Amino acid sequence: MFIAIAIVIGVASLIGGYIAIHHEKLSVAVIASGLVSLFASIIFLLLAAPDVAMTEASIGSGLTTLIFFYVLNKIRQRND
Amino acid sequence: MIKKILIIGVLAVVGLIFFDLFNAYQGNESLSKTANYYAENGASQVGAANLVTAIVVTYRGLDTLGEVTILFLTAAIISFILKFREEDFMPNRSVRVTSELLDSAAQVIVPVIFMVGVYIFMNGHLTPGGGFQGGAVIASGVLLMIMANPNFGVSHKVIAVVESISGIAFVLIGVLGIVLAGGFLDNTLLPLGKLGDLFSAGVIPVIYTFVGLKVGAELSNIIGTISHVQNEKN
Amino acid sequence: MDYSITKFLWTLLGLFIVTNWGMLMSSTMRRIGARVSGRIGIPWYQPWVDLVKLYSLRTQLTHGTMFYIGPVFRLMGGVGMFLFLPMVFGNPIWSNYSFSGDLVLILYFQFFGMLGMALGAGEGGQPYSAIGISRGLSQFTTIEVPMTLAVISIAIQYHTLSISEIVAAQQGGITTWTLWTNPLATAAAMLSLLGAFGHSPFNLVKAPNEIPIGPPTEFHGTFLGVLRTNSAILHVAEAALFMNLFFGGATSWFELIIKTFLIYFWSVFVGTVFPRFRIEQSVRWFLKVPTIIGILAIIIFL
Amino acid sequence: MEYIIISTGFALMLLGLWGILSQKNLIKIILGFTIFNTGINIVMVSIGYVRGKAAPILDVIKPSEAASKIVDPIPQALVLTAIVIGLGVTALMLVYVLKLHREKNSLDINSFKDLKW
Amino acid sequence: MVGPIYIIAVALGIAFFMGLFGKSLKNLSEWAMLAGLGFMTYVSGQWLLEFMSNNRAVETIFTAGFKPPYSINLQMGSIEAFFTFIINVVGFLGAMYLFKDLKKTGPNAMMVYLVFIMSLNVVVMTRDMFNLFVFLEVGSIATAGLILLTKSGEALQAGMKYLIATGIISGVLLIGIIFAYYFSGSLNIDDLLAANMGASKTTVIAVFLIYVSIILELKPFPANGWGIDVYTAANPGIGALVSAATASAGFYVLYKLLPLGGAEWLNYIAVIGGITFVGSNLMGTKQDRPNRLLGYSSIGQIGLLMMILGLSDILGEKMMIIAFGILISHYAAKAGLFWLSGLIQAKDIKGWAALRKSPFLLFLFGTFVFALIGFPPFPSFFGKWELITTLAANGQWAWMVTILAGSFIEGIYLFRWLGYAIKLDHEDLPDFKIEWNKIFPIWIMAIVLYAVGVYVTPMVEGGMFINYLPLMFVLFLFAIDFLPVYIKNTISIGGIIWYMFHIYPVLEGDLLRLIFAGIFLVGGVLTLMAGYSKKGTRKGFYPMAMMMFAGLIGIIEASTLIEFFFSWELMTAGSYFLIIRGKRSMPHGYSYMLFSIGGAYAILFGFALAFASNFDTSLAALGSINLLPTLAYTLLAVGFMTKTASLGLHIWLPGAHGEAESDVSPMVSAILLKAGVFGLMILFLYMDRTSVGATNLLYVLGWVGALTTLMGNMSAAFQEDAKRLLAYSSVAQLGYILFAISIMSQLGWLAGFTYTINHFMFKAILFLVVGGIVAKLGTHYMYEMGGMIKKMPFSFIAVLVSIIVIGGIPPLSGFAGKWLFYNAVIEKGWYFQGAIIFFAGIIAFLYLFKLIHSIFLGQLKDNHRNIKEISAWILVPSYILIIGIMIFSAFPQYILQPIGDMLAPYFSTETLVWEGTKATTSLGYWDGTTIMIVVATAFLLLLAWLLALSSKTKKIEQFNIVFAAERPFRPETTHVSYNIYAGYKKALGFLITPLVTAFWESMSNLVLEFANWLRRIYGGSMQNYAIHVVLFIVVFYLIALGGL
Repeated sequence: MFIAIAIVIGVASLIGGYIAIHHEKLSVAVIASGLVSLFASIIFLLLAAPDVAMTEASIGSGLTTLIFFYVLNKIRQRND
Repeated sequence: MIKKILIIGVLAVVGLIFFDLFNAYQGNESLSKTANYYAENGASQVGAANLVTAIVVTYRGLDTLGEVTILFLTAAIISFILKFREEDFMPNRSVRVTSELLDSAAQVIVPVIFMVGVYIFMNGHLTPGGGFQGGAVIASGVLLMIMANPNFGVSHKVIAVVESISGIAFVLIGVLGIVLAGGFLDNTLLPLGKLGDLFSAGVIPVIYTFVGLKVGAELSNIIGTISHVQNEKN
Repeated sequence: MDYSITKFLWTLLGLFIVTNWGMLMSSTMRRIGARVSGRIGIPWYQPWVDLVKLYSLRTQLTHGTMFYIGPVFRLMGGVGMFLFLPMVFGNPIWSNYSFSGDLVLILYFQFFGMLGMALGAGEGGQPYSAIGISRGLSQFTTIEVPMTLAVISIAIQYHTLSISEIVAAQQGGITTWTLWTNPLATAAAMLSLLGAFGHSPFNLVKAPNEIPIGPPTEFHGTFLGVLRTNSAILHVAEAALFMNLFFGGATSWFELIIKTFLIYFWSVFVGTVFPRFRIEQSVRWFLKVPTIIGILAIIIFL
Repeated sequence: MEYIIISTGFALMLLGLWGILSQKNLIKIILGFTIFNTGINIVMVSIGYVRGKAAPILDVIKPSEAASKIVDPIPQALVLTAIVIGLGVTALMLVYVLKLHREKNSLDINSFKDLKW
Repeated sequence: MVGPIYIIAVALGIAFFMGLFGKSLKNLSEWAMLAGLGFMTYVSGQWLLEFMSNNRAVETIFTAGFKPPYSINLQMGSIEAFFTFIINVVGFLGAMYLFKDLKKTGPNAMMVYLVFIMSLNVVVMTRDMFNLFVFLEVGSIATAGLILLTKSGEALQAGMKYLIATGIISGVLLIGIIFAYYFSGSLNIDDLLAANMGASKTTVIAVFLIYVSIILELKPFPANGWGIDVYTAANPGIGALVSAATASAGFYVLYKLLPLGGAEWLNYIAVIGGITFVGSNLMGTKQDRPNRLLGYSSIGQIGLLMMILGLSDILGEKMMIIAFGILISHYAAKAGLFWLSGLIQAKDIKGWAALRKSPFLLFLFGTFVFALIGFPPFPSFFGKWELITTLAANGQWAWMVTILAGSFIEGIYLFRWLGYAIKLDHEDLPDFKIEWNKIFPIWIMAIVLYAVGVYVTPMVEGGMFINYLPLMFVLFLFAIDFLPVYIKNTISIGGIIWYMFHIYPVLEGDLLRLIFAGIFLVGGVLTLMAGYSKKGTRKGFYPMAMMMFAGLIGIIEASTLIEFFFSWELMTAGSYFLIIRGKRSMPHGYSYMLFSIGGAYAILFGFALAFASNFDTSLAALGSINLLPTLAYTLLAVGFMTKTASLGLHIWLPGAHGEAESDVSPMVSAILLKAGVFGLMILFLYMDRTSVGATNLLYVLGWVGALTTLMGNMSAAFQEDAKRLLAYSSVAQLGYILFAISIMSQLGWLAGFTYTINHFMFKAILFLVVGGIVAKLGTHYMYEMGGMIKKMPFSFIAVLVSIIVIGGIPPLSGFAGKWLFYNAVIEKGWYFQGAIIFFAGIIAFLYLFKLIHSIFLGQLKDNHRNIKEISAWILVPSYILIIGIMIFSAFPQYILQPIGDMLAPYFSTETLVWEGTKATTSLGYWDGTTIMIVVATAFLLLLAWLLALSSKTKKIEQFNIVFAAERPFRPETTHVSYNIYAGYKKALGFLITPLVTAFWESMSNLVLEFANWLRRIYGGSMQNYAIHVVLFIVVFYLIALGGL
């Protein structure tokens, strides 16, 4: 059971990572990267690490993504 | 193209290194020597139910101090890189009008978020979570406020004061540990209390509170700085 | 080591003989040269006449101190060579002051006069003097190469640098002369001698025809007299040196006169046969045939 | 399971490195770094995993038998630190990119070659 | 004692506190920062003092009240105290230096600065692996911030590159740490070291990852483009910190983790260090941005240190002093140089010519450059000495060559740079302000270098004998440099004379040394006397001249190898500064320095072999070399021959001597060159000359000497520049000496001594007088002179006497040399070499005539009609030397007989026999006194004869010459001097085709082109730099673990 979840999430995170790196649209890429972190926090739960999972979810997928968006936004403003 | 092939080749060897690592990894059947010690003595020595917290705050407290310092550094660097000037807070600067809905939602939700954040770091020694997670939650509250009202000036002064005081407090607690107990950041400055209580685990809750405040302030500072920076014309 | 007055007087007498023989030799040679080209030539006493005339001129012009002292240096070069050379073998009277130095001293004393000449002429400010000297020095450097090789060769042969001992080793008949015992060294030295005497083909230094002026013309009067005196002494002294090294030396003044005459004649003979070389030609020439002979002269002893 | 997870971690690291080394857009490169770091974090936590054991929180587990019931808390503690450090570095990089973009109005990594040799 | 933990507590406390400062208190923050740094310095300094004075145990600091490995512990031992102290010192001084920049940027920057220094302290002290990682990250992030103190696009790019590279590196480190934990169950460094993870095939991978990331932090070549860019673009104040503090900390981390993997890893570290050292320095050769150059140099030095660590099992207990010497020199010099760079703010090293405006800054610059190269009395000198000797003792030839090659390459660019600063003609010298807060730290660093150098001297084997007395005198002269020339000159002369009396009893009985001491000291006094003719203060001349003499006399006094080498380097440094004082001597001083360094390294190599043969530090060790003896002799000979300027190594000399100041030329020509002769003599006397190698070497050197003479004299003959002519003449004379002493017989050595003494006297006279004339007439070219005999009769006589001596014309002492030569050559059987020598001797007449004719004879030029005789202060020493020549000529036995007696024991047969004034060999005889009497008498008689005949001569006008048709009207057209030996050149000019110059030129081009090609890897792309980092890891992996 856990193995199946692990495989699914593992594959999902790799796909997310691939999208993050290769998608042309930066916003999509940033969201994909946030998703990778989210999947990672699920993996941490699987590994019996709730603390890490919480941190990854709040900081890795939450704050980091937001900061990315802020910066992207600034860059876009400049390009306008 | 040649470069891509080169990179793939290089990464293939990196993969080989990882394969070596993977081969070396045999899983675990039992805890390591150090972990075993923590499992056996953590609760009695530190008094924190959450062993991760016990390690982060006490056994490896110096790391945490370093970690807090890193965020502190980042915030400081970002603010001096981005030339955080007073003019940036001029209220008539923004042209974007945000929705009323978001604005009023923010007013309701933000205090709740803050409460959640405080809860997380106050209970760091009991449940999963702690100063960093709580700090991050608080920072997201600040973020929401900024999103709701772009003209909302993050009061730099308030943040700075919170940040400084909590930082100094952290250091002071550490030093008090030397003076009153067994060493820098010694946990037994305060009584350990009963395992599982809110007011237990020595200074862990205190430290985590300060860490939470500090991290929250630092992250808010970073976000605030980035969001307020003007497109300098130079 | 004899510093007595008697020794000094005997030496003076030797010098007198050598000077006169030198003048006679030069007039004879000029006569022979003239006869070869179909002229009559000068009378045999002409050098004495010239000398008396020069020494008695009333006005002497000088360009400065060095101009004045230059000829003295030059004469000292000739006289010095005579002084340090044993003239007649077996007679300490005629060995002059050769006890103070050996062959190397003679070789290097040649430069004494050259230097004086060069400096004296230099002060004259005459451009051709400088040109002449530069050519002379250029040519001289390479003349010395076969000469040095020959000297080294005979030093190896006799294992001495003392002229008296070299002569002593050659006593005992004509076959013991270096000429026969070490013909290569002799050949190299005799070729180099051509340059040393400065007759054609190596007379661009003096260049009597093309450049009518130069050191000898800038000097006149007593200065020229001194130079003439010197050349008389020097020619005999150089010839005597070669005689001592290669032709068995002389046991009497007569032998000396014959041998020096023949040695001197060798250069005049060659001079009348060959045309003049340009300076780079003569420089190259000395580094070719004579030098190779000189090297062979050493190789046979290795 | 932990083998699958640790492989996922290594794979994410490689993916991240690929992004860092091959992408031209600076933002993408930073995304590569976050993925690289996520991979590292996963690997680290897997290292501390003990098969079938629970999280290192002694609320139901008694301290006396903790040693045989919990996973290794140390890597978790380290990862906590690493995540925060990662955030700091990422934020700093992003601000750098912001400034760089202002400098040249470009996000292409190859437009910043002023310093060489 | 204040606990080391307070370093962290106070630094962080102050940093956090700064946020509380409102606007009103803003000005306080910089003082708070300084106070914090001062406190940190105090704490570490106090520990350092404690460890130095008391033999106390290492202090361990436990955090959280638990023992390791369960909680993080820090350690404060003597080494930690040292490293934290130097880090804090440079941190404090750097803060002073950056005071205004930091203030302008605000308290945020100060916080970052403070935290940065603190993090390095923790990196040094911590004994926990993960803690190390955290604080390395703190350091990197702080660096990335501090780079932006300079607000430029370049700084931004550099910072980004730095972030990307360190991002990858720290990821690798983290993986390594977690696996190390997995394998060993602990994060404590001591536990990890004890775990012996290098032994197992599975666990070694963690070791690899940790090593590779720590090594990458040290910026190994070629994966270091990101690091160099940081040095280039960051504020030099930050560059100083990165170079001095970060690198020191990183070095210590590597040291700390060195036992992690076991001995085989040391080789890899050594190789990487070696490649970095050579590669990085090589690229420096093509660099002309000062900061970037310093970056290359920094990385190179760290490479050297890395290499030393890698060789630690070979170096054994010596490793400490070696690493200490090199590290502290790098530390102080690099910090100082970066700070200087910040003062000048030139974009090109040529702009450093601006330093000239401030002699004291120039002094500092010179100090740093010399310290980096490893000159005495700096600690790096001792470090390199110990390094090379210890390596030699273990037979590590390849490493010795690597180190010396790398150091040499470093010298190439550092001395070019120094040369630019001292001499380059640069139109617009950038203006710079001298602020006390910027100067003070630089001064401190310079003082540190000197003080530490003196401090470590006795720690080196044999070092306690080094005599610092002459150096004190040099220092004293520096202190009174503001006084006018005549005072300093008198003091200098007085100093030398005092030293003569001081040293005479020491050397009495050792004639060889006494003669050279006489040449150096008497020569020093005489050449210094000429200095009275100069006006003004002549800044910098006297300390440098005295430094050279201190070195020279040190060579004489030396009884140990290190003393000798110490003095040798001192002399080189002093003479370099003297030479470079000339107007156009920059390129020549540069090439002098390069040849000198190369030569010094050859000597060092040879000495190391000598030392390693029997572990004997005394000079007598040269006599019993059994490690590669032939190579050792050859290297030593080549080393000494760089000073004697023998063929192939001579190309620096003509320019250096020709362009030097008028009284410097005699010093460097007549006196300095003899140092090389002394070295060769010492070598030849000690070495085992019966060995095949030595015999062959001597044979080769004989040929080299002969050919040097030929080439030197012929080149001199074609010179138009009077001083260059003399310089080539020196080359030739030294060729004679080399040839003479290579003969290795009593006669040969006597000839060598005769030449040495003669050359000293006549070359001093010639350079003094001709130098004076050149200075007076304002031209070097002889064809622009002429007719000076009437204006300068005393000079003329001096020159005349000198050229008679050079020519070897009897009766003066030059003939003694020729006579001895003939005898020695024939006795030895070196006929052809001898023939070349004699041929060359006659060629000398060409240049001698040209010299005296072109200057003194011929036509006086119109613009020289009002010229007066040169200064009496030049003539007096010249005439003293002439008296010396006369005495030597008339009474050669008084000098040559004792020398012959001294030499007799060294050579099997005594071939020269003296009977009164007459010397006899198996071949010939020579009586100098008689010749003198005969010639003098005859000359006077002849002169009297001429005077009697022509008492009334008439002096005529200059142009009144017998000329074919008309009177010449211009002296220029009538003075024949230019290309006077055209015909000769046509015939034999091919012999002096500058093949040697062409050879060295093509060599240097090759190196530079290679460097230029190599540095293309630094193409500027940050991504490529990241690829380099990964590639480095991959290649290292494949080699170390992949079985490649």
